[in-house]
Amino acid sequence: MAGSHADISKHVRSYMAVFAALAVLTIVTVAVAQFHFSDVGNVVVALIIAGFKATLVASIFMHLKWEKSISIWWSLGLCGIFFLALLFLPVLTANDHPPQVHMGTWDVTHQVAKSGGH
Amino acid sequence: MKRLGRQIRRAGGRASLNKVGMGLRWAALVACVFLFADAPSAMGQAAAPQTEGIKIDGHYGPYLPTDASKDGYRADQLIDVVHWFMIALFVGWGIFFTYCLVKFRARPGHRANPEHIKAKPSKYLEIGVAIFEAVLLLGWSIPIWASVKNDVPPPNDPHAVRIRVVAEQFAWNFHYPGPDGKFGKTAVERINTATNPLGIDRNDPDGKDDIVSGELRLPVNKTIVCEILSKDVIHSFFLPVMRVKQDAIPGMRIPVWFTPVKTGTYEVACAQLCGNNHYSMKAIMYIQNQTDYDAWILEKCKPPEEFDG
Amino acid sequence: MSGHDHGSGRGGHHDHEHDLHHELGFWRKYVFSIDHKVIGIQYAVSALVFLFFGFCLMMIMRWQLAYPGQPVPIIGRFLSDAVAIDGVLRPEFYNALGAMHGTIMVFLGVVPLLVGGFGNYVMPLQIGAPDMAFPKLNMLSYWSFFVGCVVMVAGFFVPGGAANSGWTSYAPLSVIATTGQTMWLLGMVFLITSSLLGSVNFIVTIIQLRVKGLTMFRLPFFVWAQFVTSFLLLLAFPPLEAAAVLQLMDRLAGTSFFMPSGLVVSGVPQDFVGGGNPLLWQHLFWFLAHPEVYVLILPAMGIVAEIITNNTRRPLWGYTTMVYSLVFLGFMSFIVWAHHMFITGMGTQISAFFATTTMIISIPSVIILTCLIITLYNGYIRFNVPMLFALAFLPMFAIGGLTGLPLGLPASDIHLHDTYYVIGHFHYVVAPGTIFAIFAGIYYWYPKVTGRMMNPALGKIHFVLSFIFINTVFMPMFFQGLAGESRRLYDPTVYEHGVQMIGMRKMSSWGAWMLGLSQLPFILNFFMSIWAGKRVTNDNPWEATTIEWLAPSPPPHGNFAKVPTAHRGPYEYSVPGVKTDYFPQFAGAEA
Amino acid sequence: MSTAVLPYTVEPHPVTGVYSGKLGIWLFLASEVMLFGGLFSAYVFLRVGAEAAGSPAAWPTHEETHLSWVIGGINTLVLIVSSVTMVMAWASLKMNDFAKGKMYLWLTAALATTFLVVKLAFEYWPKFQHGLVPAKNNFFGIYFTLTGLHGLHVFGGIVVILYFILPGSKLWHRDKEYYANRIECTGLYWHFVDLVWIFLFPVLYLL
Repeated sequence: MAGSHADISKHVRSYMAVFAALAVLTIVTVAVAQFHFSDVGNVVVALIIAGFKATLVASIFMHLKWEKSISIWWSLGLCGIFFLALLFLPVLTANDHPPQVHMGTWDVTHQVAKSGGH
Repeated sequence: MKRLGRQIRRAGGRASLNKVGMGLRWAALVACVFLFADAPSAMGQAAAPQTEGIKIDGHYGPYLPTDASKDGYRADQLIDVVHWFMIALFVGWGIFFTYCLVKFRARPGHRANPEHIKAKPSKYLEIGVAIFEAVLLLGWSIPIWASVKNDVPPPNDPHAVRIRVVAEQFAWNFHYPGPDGKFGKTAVERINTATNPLGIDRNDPDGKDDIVSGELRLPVNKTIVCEILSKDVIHSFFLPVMRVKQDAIPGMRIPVWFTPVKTGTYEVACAQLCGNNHYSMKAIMYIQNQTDYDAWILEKCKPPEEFDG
Repeated sequence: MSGHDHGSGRGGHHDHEHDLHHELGFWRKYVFSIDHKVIGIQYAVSALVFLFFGFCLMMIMRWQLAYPGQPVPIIGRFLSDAVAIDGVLRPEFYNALGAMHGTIMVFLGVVPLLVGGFGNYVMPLQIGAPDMAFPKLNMLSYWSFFVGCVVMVAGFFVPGGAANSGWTSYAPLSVIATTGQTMWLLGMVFLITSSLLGSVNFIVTIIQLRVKGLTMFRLPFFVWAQFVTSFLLLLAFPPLEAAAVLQLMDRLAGTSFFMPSGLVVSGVPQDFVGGGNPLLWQHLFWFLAHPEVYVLILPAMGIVAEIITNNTRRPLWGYTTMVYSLVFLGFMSFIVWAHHMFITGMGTQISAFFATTTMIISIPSVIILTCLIITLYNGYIRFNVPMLFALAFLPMFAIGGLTGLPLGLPASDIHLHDTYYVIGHFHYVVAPGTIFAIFAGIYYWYPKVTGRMMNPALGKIHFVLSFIFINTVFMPMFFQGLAGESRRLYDPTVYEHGVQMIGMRKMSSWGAWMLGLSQLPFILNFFMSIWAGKRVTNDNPWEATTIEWLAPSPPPHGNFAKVPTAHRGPYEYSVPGVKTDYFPQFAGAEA
Repeated sequence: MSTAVLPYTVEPHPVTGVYSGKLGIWLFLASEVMLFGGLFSAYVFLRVGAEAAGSPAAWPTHEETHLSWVIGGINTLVLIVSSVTMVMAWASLKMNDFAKGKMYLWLTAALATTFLVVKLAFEYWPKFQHGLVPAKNNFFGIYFTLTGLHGLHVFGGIVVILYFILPGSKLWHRDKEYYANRIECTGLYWHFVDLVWIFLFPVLYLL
C-alpha cells in the first residue's frame, strides 16, 4: 500500500473527493426521506444510500481498496455472512408460524382504547 | 419429611403463599359445592387442587413411558430407530477400536507401520451415516413434525374439543368454553386472583358458562386442541403419556393437538424452569369416557345467572 | 517467508528489552505478567479452581435429587437460613446452584482452561513464537476474566442469592429475577470482553508469528483447533454481549425488549410497556451458545489428536480431511442455533432448515472421530496416562455426539427436549469428553511446564476411577430423560416418573460423589509433582515431533534459545530411513 | 516494551502483507460488527413484530419520536469531517509532518467531542425532560441502547486519540513508522464508528 509521498498525496485528493460525496449523500438521504414511496421503498432507498456511503468510507478511508491481506478479507467475509445470518434468521423464524399461532395473550387490550388521549 | 418439604414450599416466595391461600379457597369451594349446591362464585377459581397422593396410571421408565395417545407412536418409532442406529454405529466403532488397542499395543518386537492406509470402509461409513441421517430427517422427522404442526383441527371443527391452557407461576389454568363452545373474552383489567384469574368477561354471553379448572379433564377418543398461553414467564406444557410438549411463551398463543385413546389418570408437567417452585407446577389430567366428561362439564358450569363479578 | 528473524527485532530496543527482564519484580513477573506462559498458568489455575468449585455446587444439588427433602449431611449445618431450612435446600438455592454450576463450568472453567490455559501456553510454543502477538492485551484479557469471575461469584452474596434463572437466563423469568441476575449479566460482559481480546490475539499470533517453514498445513492439529475456536469466540460472543446489554436495560432501565404486553406476575399486571419478545433473547443467546459448544469441544479434539498421534507413533490419519472438517464444523456451528428452540412454536420450514443444518454438522464430527480411530490402526500404542484419557475421550465423545441425533430431529425432540436426556447428552460431550481431554493435556504438557513428570501410578488410579464413576453419573440420565423426567426440578418425586426413577438418581448422585473422591489422586499428584515429580532428562520426554518440545522445560521468557525452523509436517512418526521412530518438525534433514 | 522484540509489530509480514496491529484491529472490528449486528437484529426483530398502531407498545410514528433530522444530520456531518481529519492525520504523519498530524488529531478529538455534546445536550437531555426515556417504548429503548453504545465508542475513541496526542506521542520520536501505524489502527476504529453512525442515522432518524 501507500509507501511514497506521491502516493499519499494522491490519496489525499481521493479523501477530499470522498468527503464531498459523503456530505452530498447525507443531504440526499435526508431529502429522499421527505418523500414517501412506500414502507419498503423508503427502507430500501435509505439502506442503499447508507450502504454506498459505508462502502466509500470502508474502501477509501479504511484503505480496503488497496488492501491485499487475504487474512483481512477472509475475516470480513466470514463476518459478513454471519452478520446476515444474525440479522435475518431470527426474523424469518419469528415469521414462520404454524397455523393458528397468534400473538397476544389477552382477547381484549383496553389499553388500545385508552391510549387515544396520551 | 413431607412436612419439611411443605414448609419450604411455603417459604418459597409470594407466589407460593398465594398458592397456600388458593388451597384454602379450594377447600372452601369444595365445601360450597357439596353443602350449598348453588353457592355463587363457584366458577372462575384459579383452582389449585390437591395433586399429591393421587394414583397415576401408566408405566414409567427406564425407557419411554406409556403412550396413551393415537399419534404418539410416530415419534416413539423415530426414537426407537435412532437408538438402534446409534447402538449399531457405536458397537461397530467399539469393535474396531478394541481390536486396534489389542492388536497394535506397544510390545517388544512390534513396530508401527507408517504407511498410509487407504480406508475405503471409512468413506462408505461416512456416506452411510449421511444417507441414514437424511432418511431419518426426510422419512420421519419432517413428515411427523409437519403433521404435528399443520394438522391442528380448525377452530370450528365440531369433532374436536378445544380448550385454553393458561400457565402461571406455579399453576396450570384450564379454560373450557363451556357448553356453548365459545370462549368469553379475556382482559388484563378484569383479572382477580380470587374470583377471575383469567380475566374472563362474565357479562358476555360467551363467557357466562366458561369453566376455569385446575385439573385437566378430557374425553377419550376425541381430538383435543389446547391453546397454550402464559401469564408471566415461559413455561412448557408437557404431557409425557401423550408425547406432547409445547413451550408457553408469554405474548403468544400456540396450539397443540393430540387424541387420547386410554382412559386414566395422568400428569401434566411444566418442563421449562419458571421460577422457585417450578418443580411443583403439576396438574392432574383425567382422561374420561364421554358420559363422565359431559357430566363434569355440566356440573362445573351450573348457575351462571347468579354470578355477580 | 523472508529472513526476518525473531531475535533481530527493532535494533535499538533490543538491549533496552533485555535490561527489563532482569528488573522485573514479583508483581510484574507473576501477577501482572505479559509472558504468555505465566498468563497461561494463571488462566489454567484459576480455571481448575472454578472447575472444582462448580463441581462442588453440583455435588450439593445431587443430594437434593437423590434424597429430596432431607438435610444435606455435613455441609447442611453450615448453610444459612437464606439458602436452606435446617439443612434442607430451598428451591431458590437449588435453582441458583444449577444456574451457577452451568455458568461456572462453561464460562469460568472449561473455556478459560482450554483456550486461556492450554491455548495460551502451548499454541505459541507449537508455532515457535517468542510470545503472543499482543502480550499486554493478553494480560488485559486475563484480568478482565478475573474481574468477570469475581463479579459472577459475588452474586452469591447479594440479596436473593446468585442468578437462579438457569445458565440460559431465559427472559422474562430472568428479567423479574433477583439482583443475582444483574451480577450474572455484568460478569458476562467482562468475560465476553476477555474472550474477544484473547481471540483477536490468538488469530493474529497464528497468522503472523509462525516460524519459517511452518505453513498452515504444517500446523499441529491443536493449533488449527485453537484457530477455528478463536473465530467462533470472536464472531459469536458479541451478540450475547448485545443481548446482555438489552437484558440489563430491561432490568435496570425498565425497557421491554424481552417483555411482551400484558404480563401478569402473581396476579399483578406489570409496569412494562410491553411489545417485546422473549424469543429475541433466545435467538441472541443461542447464537453464541451453540458455537460455544464447539468452543468447548474443538480444542479438546486438538489435544486428543496430539496425544493419540504421539502415542501410536503414526502420522495422524487424514490430517487434511480433519482440518477441513474442523473449519466446516466451525462454520456450520453458526447456523444451527435454533435447534434449541424447536418447541417454542416454530414453523415447519424454518425447523426443517435448522434440523437439516444440524444433521449436516454431525458429518464432520463423525469424520474427525473416524480419523482419530483409524490413526490407531497399524500403530504402536503406548498406554501412558495422557493416552488413556485421550483414548477414553473417543467412545465418550461418540456417545455424546450420537445422543445429539434424537435431539436434533424436531419430531423426537418433542418428548426429549428439556429432559435429563439433554443433560446426559451434553455432559457426555463436555465431561467425559472435554474434561478427559483436559486431564490428558495436563498429564501430557506438565513436564514442559514444570520440568517434572506427574506420577504415572497415581495417574492410572485417577483414570480408572474417573472413567468408571463418570459413566455412573451420566449414563442413567438417558433413561431418566426417556422416562420423561424434566431437568431443573428441585424435587422430581412430585411426578410419577420421578418416583420411578429414584434409583437412577441415587446411582447418579453416588457416582458424582465418588467421582469427586476420585479426583484426590489427581490433586495430590498435581501439587506433589511440582516438587517431588521425576525430573525430565531431556526436553522431549514423550519423543514428540511438534516444536514446543524443542524449548527448554520450563521455557524461559522468549521461549527458544535459537529461533526454530519447521522442516516438515507436524506428525512425522516412524518415517522409514530415520533412526528414531519420530522425526521432529524442528530437526534438520540430517537427523 | 516487550512488544518491540516481536516480529511484525511495525513492519508488514512478508507473506500476509500486514503488520500484526492492523490485522488485530480488523478482527476487533469484525467482532464489533457482530456486536452492533446483535442490536440491529434486535431492532429489526422488534420492529417487524411490533404491535399495531394504537397500543402504547406500538412502534411510534416519525412524528412521535421527536427526533430531529437536522440535529442528526449535523452530527452526521460532524462525524464525517472527523473521519476526514483522522485520515489526514495519518497521511500527514506518513509524509513526515508531525505538527500537521498532531493538529489533525486535535481537530478529530474536538469534532468527536462536539458530536457527544450535541448528542447529550440537544438530544438526550430534552428527551429525558419530556419523559421520552428508554422505558417509553421499544423504539426509545433501542434508540438509547444503540446511540448510547455508539456514544461510548465515540468516547473511547476520544480517549485513545488524546492518548496519542499527549503521552503516546513520545513514540513518534523513537519510531516514526510505529507511531504512524498506531494512528492508522486508531483511524480504522474511528472510521468504523463513523460507519456505524452512517447506518444509525437513517435507521433511527428517517425510517
